[in-house]
Amino acid sequence: MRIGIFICHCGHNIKSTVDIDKIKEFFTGSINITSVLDYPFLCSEPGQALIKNSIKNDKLERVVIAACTKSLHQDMFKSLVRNAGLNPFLLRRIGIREHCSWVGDDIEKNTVKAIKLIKAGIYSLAHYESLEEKLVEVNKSVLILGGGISGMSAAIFLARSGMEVYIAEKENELGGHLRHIKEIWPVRKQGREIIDKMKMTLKELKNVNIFTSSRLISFCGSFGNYQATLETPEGEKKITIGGLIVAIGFSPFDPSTKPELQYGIDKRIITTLDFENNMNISFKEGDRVAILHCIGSRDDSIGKTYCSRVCCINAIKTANYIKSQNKNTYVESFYMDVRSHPRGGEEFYEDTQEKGVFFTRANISEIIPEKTGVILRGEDTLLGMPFEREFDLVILSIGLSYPEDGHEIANLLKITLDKDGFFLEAHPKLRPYDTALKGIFIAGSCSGPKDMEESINHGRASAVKLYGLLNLGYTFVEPFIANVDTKRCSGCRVCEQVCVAKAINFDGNLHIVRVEEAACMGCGLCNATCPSSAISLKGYFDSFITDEISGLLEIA
Amino acid sequence: MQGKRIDKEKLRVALNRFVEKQNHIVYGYGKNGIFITHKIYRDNPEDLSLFNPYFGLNGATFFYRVFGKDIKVVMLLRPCEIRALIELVKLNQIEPETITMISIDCPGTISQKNAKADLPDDFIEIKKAFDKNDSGLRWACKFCREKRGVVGDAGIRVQEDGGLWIFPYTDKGSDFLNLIDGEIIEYTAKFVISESIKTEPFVTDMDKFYNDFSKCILCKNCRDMCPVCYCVDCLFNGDEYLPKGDAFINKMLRTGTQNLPYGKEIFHMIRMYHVSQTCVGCGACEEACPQDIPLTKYFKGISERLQNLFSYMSGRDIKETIPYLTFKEDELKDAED
Amino acid sequence: MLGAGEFLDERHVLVIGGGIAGITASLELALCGVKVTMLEETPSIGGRMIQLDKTFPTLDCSSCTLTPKMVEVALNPNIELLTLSSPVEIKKIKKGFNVTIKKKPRYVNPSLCTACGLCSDACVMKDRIKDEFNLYLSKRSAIYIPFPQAVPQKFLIDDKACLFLSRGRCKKSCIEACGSNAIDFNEKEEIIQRDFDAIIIATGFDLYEAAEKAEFGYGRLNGVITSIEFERLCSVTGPTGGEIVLNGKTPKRFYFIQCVGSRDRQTGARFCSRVCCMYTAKHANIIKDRIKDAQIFISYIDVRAYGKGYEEFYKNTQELGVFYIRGIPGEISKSEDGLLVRVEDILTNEIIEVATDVVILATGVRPHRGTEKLLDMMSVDSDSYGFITVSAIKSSQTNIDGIFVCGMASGPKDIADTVASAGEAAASCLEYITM
Amino acid sequence: MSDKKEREPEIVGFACSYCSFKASEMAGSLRMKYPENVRVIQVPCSSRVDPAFVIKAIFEGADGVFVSSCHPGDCHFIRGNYYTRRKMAALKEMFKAFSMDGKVKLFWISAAEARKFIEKITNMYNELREEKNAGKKN
Repeated sequence: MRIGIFICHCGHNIKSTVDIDKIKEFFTGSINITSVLDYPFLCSEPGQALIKNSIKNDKLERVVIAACTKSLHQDMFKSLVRNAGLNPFLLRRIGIREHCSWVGDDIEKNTVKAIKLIKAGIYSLAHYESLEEKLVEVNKSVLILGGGISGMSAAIFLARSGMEVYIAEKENELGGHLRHIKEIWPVRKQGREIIDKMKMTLKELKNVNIFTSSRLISFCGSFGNYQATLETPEGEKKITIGGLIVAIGFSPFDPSTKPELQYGIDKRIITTLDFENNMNISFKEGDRVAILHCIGSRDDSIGKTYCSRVCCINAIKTANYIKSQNKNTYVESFYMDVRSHPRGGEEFYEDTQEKGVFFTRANISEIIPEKTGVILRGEDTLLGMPFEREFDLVILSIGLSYPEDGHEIANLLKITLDKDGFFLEAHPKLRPYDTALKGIFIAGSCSGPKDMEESINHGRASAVKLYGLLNLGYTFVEPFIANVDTKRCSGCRVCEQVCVAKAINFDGNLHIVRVEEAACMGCGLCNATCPSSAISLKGYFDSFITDEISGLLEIA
Repeated sequence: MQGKRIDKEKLRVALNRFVEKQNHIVYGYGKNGIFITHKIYRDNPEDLSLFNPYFGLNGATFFYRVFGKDIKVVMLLRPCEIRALIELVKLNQIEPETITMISIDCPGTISQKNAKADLPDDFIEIKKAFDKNDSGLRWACKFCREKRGVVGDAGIRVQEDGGLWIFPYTDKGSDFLNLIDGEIIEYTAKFVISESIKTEPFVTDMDKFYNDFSKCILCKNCRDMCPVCYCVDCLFNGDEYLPKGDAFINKMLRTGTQNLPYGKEIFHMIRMYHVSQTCVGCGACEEACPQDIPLTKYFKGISERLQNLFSYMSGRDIKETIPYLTFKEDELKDAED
Repeated sequence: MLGAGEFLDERHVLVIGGGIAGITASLELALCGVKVTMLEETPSIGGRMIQLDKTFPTLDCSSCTLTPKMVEVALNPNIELLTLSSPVEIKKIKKGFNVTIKKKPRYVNPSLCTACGLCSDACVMKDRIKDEFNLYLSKRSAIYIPFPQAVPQKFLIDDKACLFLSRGRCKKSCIEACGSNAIDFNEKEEIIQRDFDAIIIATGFDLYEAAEKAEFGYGRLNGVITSIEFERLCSVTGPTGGEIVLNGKTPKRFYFIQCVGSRDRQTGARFCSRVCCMYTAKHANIIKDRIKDAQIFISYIDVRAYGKGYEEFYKNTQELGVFYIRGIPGEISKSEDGLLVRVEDILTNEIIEVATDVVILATGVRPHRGTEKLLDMMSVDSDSYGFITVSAIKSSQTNIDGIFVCGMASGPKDIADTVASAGEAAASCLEYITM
Repeated sequence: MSDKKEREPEIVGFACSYCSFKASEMAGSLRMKYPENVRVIQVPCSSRVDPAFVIKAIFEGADGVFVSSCHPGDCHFIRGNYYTRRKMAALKEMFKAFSMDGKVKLFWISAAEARKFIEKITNMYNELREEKNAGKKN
């Protein structure tokens, strides 16, 4: 067998804690090893050329790439191997960065570990066989969970692109939180106005199906052919969809979970959302209003360590509004850091200060409702002085919490939540609205607090990505499915009994089982349950794993 | 409990009525040379022995992969054998429709290997012989989990005075009882064999294991004679666990293993795991072992521990599913380490 | 309305700029089947992001995530990549645009160059030309590749530095060294005219010129550097190979100043640059990782850790023993063993003096130089700072139909926001070309 | 092997692609440290782990083996890890009978729990190291 080993330095990332020369020395000249090459960045163009040329010139039959972890750049390396004329499933990736150079400090030990990992990979690789990806038709239809601004933006784009769009909204009306906002900064429009316009657009599009007061109750299938069941007021509705965008938004932080805020106890303490909902508050001359930032954000005591991103601007907007109602009011904003980062936000902050709103960097320690007013006690962290002031109205600038039904949806879709209960994106920077699952996207605030513009961006950006995935009408699926060795099958049907996807059927005539390939999910439970491994999972045969174990445990 | 009072003759007559029909056979014990062994009766089962004091193999071993729908069989076997058959039914290795399994109270057995052929085939007689000098009783029998004929389609039980009863447990059992003369009546007397006493969980360590298995030659006879090792092609025939030829030499060179045969622990432990939920503790493996390794102690011990984990007992009930194939959401809350 | 996308391959979009915004928008469009021409004025795509060593808040390496995308651009059959190219004239025609593109000569035939590097080694100007990719901190030859992972992976000749091209006299050892006859001194500037259905502007940003703030002494005091310079210093592909070494020594004391050229009316920028707080925290993290006993101070106004995982990253940075001082220093002066920073800590109201080896200025964001000319060409509006004015609902929509913008060209953004804005631009562009 | 030198245990782990392996990757990219002798094998789902693999690993020299999967209910393959839970519970019981408790472990580690991943394997490593150096025969 002709195996080529390619080792990436990943700049310093691998090289600085793994002795690459030693690895090369170890493998050079070993049985079956045709070439051992290294390069600073195998993912770069010259790095890829190096691999490609070696596959061609050295007539390699198997390729080992020891670099970053398997889930990064896998498609790229696979197509590289394919372009070089080798079946991409004869490639083995070894993660000597995430699983070696980055997790150990000792260069000697790391090198031994890297050698073992590579060796185990080679043993396993020796058993690999060529596989072909399967072409599967995909449905040009999309389900959007959540009819807020993000979901609606996605729906409009997808419907215009010719996709069949289903929107499931748990409320009885589309629009989400934005409906309640009386003035959106910086567009200076009513939320209602924006929402109504989008609703009109959706109404005009034929291929849009809106289900309000509905929720997702079951979900299965694979990319291109997901089956979803919605519970709607008209009964259960089953739909087949190619992909899905989760845009279920957020839940406003509930300040009553922090009793010291006195929210819900005293009417003079309200949230920014209450303020938006209640347009009729009028301000008289001399009214004293306090605005407290970071309620439900940056707060270890309630486990919400993150910044909610939008509440500083909300607070500034509220202050501005009060001042514009009556400029002879006293408005003071208590903050930790003013995060007025959006475009125009800093100017807005400055202008608001100029209008006479006081911004005080402070820790509020106590809120005491009295007859005459609400007393705030705290420490001015700029002056280092304690203070006590009385206000007529206290507005809590509340943060954004994870969506209430997030956990349920994560369970149904089998996607992951982050530590704060928001959805976890596939990559925080380059794939901020993707999930680990193909065709399932997370848009808007359900993956972390976002303002309107960012939510729209997310909605539309994930929609265009989904469109790109579905628009061809077909996709390729990985060939990792179960396979029965009919000569060895005892027909005991244990695999059939455990198969969650119900992909195994018994053939009574031959007394063996058969796999329904389209249904197989590729988990390998059947393989592990069959005592003779007569049913085995392609790509993860027993021999692959047992020899990998051997390789890991041999003395390097 | 309701059953029929029978004697050997009544049973013989009933069995005769059964085998008279085309393609009907009886599977049980009988004199075979100087020993009592398993036997097939195609016609009059005159020399059928209900009780067999010798253990050579588990009678289920012959009956894997029985799917012949045209042949009807009545099996009169020990509880451990019937239990193995029931496990094989669960594993789809036996088509149970045409088979009537009747378990018989077991007085215990001695190993056929070095035994003298001087024991009778009558329950009370055998019991007396064993009570007199039980040193010959097999370890598996001493610690048997279920000696009573309470499994299968019907069971034959022995009364304290040696009188026999047959009880139906399923419709198939009732059908067979219909062949026997006499009325079904309520049973009141006392049986000779009572429920087995629960044994302590099995504990050992690797030193003991290595001592016991040092003689192992990896002939795999234990596997071949195991009634619940049903695979058409065993995992250990490939190179994954027990390499052969080049793979073997490679393995030796890479690991520096010195002690051979290589992979004894792997073979026995994996097999132990494989049969852990289906093992009936009959000890057939030990009978088959040319090296006299005390296999029963390990296999029976481990399987009982592992079955208890899921309140399961192999062969107890055909409706119970094998634990590894059973999905249960709300359990094992402390499984995580 | 777009049917099944059958005719998308007849649509042609021009993307100006090959940074992460341009790359993302181009790839999204190309994956939908649209033909894309990407213009990049420098010799390689990658933009600012490829200059970064690591990215906040996960500290994953920038080239590890971006390089594959760059390669994807080069390999995608729907994308035509024109480097060293910029538009010189843009005319509106019907729904689309007629664009005249100037393509500067590379003097190296890309189809012959194997990027072996022998020419560079042979160049008589070897190690004599200041390298712009490394912010002039290292030196290169006149024939060079901008950085190791450059796409396209082809060499080029710097016509201003090349003795032959600038003075007409050189022994041209590069030609001798090149085994594949790729060097062509006769290559001329090319003018390309094309029609496009839509344009996406992704021209990105430049950084505030730190020397303008004289009190910080950038360019005058040894040891005062900008963060982008520091970025290159940390980078494996940088001038020091990732060793934090300045003037031949490993500094131990670091002083960061945030909001240099942001939130500062004096510098003409009232806006917040959105990335400086976090990249400074990232730098502090990198230093603490590489120089265990480093002493780090950070001067700030507000720490704007607004993104996902940012606040935690900021907290974590503080826990590493990095000192945050609220207040921007008034003055930096030279001292016996380095620099002296005088700052009033607003939190404690004390004037403190901090001795340090290095001062790193977290310079703010400015529109990319030359964008103004480009915008004039297209009559695209921009705000008083020069960032393109966009609709607050569709963040890519400019005042001209068919011209879209993404990334920093319309105002400061971090990478995640840039990627999302690029996706949105692709969506808007698709809508436009199919309507 | 020299008696003076501290002996380091070898641990082999099986981690499912969708949760635990992702956590291990995240642990790597967060530069969290764990002993070099812990090495992870990726499997599509924890239910792919045949207990035979664990037994093989133990008798080929691993001092410990862990199987790590998504939390119950979170399995990408819906129920895979429930079967794993039964199998591993039985396997652990078996090793307990051989007085080898603690050599086989089962962890629930979601894709976000990089820290938990590190904690679990580091604890396991420390326990095994203590045992290995306590003069106990192995």
